[in-house]
Amino acid sequence: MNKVYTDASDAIADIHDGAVLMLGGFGLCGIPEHCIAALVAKGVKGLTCISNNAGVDDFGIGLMLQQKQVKKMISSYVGENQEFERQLLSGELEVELIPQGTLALRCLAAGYGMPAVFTPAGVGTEVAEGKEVRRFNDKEYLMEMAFESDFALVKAWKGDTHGNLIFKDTARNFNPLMAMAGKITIAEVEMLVPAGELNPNEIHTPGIYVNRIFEGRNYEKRIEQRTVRPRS
Amino acid sequence: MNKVYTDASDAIADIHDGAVLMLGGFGLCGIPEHCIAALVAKGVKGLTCISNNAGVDDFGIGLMLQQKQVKKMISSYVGENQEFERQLLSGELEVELIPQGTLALRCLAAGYGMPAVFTPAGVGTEVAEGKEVRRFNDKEYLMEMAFESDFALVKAWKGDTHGNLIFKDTARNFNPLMAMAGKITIAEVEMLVPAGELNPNEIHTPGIYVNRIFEGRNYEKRIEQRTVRPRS
Amino acid sequence: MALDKKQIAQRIARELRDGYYVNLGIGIPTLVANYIPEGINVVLQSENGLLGMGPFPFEGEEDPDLINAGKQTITTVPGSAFFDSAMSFGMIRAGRVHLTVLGAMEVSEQGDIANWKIPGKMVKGMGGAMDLVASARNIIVAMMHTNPKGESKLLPQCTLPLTGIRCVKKIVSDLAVLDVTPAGFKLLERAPGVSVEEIVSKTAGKLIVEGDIPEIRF
Amino acid sequence: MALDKKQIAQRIARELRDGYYVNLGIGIPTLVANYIPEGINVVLQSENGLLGMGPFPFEGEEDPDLINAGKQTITTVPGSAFFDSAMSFGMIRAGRVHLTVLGAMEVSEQGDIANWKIPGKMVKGMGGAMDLVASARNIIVAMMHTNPKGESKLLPQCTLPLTGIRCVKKIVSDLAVLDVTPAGFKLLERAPGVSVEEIVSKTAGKLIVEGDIPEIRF
Repeated sequence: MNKVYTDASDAIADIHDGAVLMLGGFGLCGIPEHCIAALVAKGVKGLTCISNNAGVDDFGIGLMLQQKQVKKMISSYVGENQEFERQLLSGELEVELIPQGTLALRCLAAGYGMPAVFTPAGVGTEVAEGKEVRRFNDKEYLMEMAFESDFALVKAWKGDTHGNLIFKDTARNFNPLMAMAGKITIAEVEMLVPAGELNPNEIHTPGIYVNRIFEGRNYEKRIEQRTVRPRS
Repeated sequence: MNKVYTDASDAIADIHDGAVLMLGGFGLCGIPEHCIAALVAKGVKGLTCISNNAGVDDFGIGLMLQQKQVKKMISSYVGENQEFERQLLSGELEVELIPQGTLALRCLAAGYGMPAVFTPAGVGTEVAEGKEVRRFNDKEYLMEMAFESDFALVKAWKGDTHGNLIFKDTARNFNPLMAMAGKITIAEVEMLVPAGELNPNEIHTPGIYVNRIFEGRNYEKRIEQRTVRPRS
Repeated sequence: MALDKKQIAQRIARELRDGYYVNLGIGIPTLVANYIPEGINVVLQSENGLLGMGPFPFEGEEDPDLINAGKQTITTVPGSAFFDSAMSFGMIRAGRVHLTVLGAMEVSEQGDIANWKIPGKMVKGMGGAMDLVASARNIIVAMMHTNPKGESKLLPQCTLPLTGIRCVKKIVSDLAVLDVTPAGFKLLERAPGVSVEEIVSKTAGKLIVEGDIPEIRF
Repeated sequence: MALDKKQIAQRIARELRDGYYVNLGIGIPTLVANYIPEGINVVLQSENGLLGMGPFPFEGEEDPDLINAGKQTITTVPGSAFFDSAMSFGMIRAGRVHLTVLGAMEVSEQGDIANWKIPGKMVKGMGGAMDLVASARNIIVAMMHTNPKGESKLLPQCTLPLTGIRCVKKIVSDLAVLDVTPAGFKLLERAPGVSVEEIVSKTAGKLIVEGDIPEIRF
């Protein structure tokens, strides 16, 4: 039952052209940067990427867009990068925009074995088109379907050899949800420790959800919007 | 914005006859024992209790049953106590038995603002009677409704003055779910610390879900099935 | 004189009550955090997974793992908690967040809001806005009363694709404070020196003006 | 000779594969943990919120906060994790638990199972059983082949209120190992010294016997 892989290229070796991927992260925060680099190196094409955002031109999913590896993005907010916009306008790239909470809920549904969920987000808007609308207690909800994906790529702060994961700060975001939702979940971590070293009460993602894990080195963790205040 | 109450009787003072309560715990593990004692002392009647179990004759919800304070139990497994059985057979007590996972999911639904959820548990059984059955991907599911309750009474290991909670081991069980689900959530904790002393990455229930918190003293934490192995 | 962005934020901050959990959108709403009245404690929710958002960090103390929903580096305050995106929108959907403040391109007299898409322009996405407007208990819109062309943004019906329907409760614009009522926009206060007539002329949707309309005082 | 409870557990343990996550019910299923084959690592899930359940504690080391789904005091093994009941049944429902072993009062030839309620007797509840049988990928039932009156528990149709339908994949009884197939119960192995005829006579549901049926060896 060895879940530990040597590195990203080892862990993603069987990701194939046309695969449906989930990628954790919010903006550039908590993204699986080593998995992305390995996917770029591998040159796999025609990917569908479920991810809240699409990176920037030269980091995150933007790197895969540069190599024209992505066929379709399913995201809540995109367009922090030029190449994305170019491909979208030229019709090379398909984009499905969905509300952020709906994105989260569809991951949760997959991870918890719920085929569909109800959310009020998007009622009365174009997001509701083609979806079942249902009224409960005088409020309308859309029925949204659980995601189906081939691989989930997530980034955690610490992990152990059983695949248990702990996230740090807002780098948690979609990562634990996607970890639960992937058919095969690949986790990259800043620190990989032997089973037993993590406090079982502090684990965010139990190892049952994680199929492969590796320790990434030299994380860049780029900051997208560096904002500071003056020292008084 | 003071959420801190001096003790259980203070925290539960406005729980009224006929209220719908959620009580955390699994068996006697992680039950809000101080809140239960205060409810017994207050003598409030006609309660509906949503709780996975119903305690034993002289501990947990069993203490409320002794005082005939409970009108209805909504649980997955009951009957570890004689008085419960007597009241049930005599018709004094109404019991609704629901699958344990459904109990958890209906709490989650309430806590996450989802009016209803789908689960396969109970399809083809008497649990399905009167419920909507729906097929997704060749599998049938029951539609189960979010719980509505007046108060949730939960027990945590540590808490802070903002209402953030950390649970210990399997005493977690339904507690964080019910904490999210209650209209008013009352948390009793073994250790109450000032805001800022808990690691924000280790919090299981964010304080937004907790309306009142108090530190309980001298927890009994009775063991229901003491099982041990011989020292070799 | 019309309010500037800081004054709009300052006026909205008066709607805060002690113990509120508040979600502040990008732009003017973010500034509200700078004007929280004394003696009032509010907890800021950032929908990317934080309760207890603090101010921007001092230079050199930025942490790439700690950002807000606008992707800006931030800090936490004592008593904060991190969680995943499902729980974050779960607490919003369940009505645990008392107040959401966000910007808008258009608001209709029914309380519909449009703030995510302009046909023909690059669409970046709705982010969490559709979830917030569909779920929040109380929504205040912070915006200019008119667009750069001078056209009213308070309309009988929104013309742009909707973000949500029948959800906006109050608007604080550069010219006025208005409630959204079943009968239309109700004028509550006007910016110092701005006449009721000007507000009437710049409000395309149905506007209710009853009695004397006080000026906002700072 | 019919298998005793320990031997039933021992036989079931051979179905374990390296890396399996397993949920063991109360009674005979619990004993399976004592017979995990060498070289095979499995992780035990307890549906009250634990992955990585260990053996009972030594006397004096019981922790009231650490119990299994049978409410017994237990321990954890290195690499364990605690979670709430929603996640616990979530991972079961999502098929992440490879194998569930539980007891039964009756199993039908379609794989229906009844194990929670006897009309006229005090009903204690289904606990997590309905969730487990409706969700688990693979379900093995551990039970006696007949009830105390000598009546078969492997039936054409269950007579007791159902726990779940079309879910049982395999049965290990005191007399035999059987698969539940679309065509009925298929006899795979027999207890040492138990004849095929005896199994046939004690199986009320449709039973498929093809070729030589080997004895279970320990």
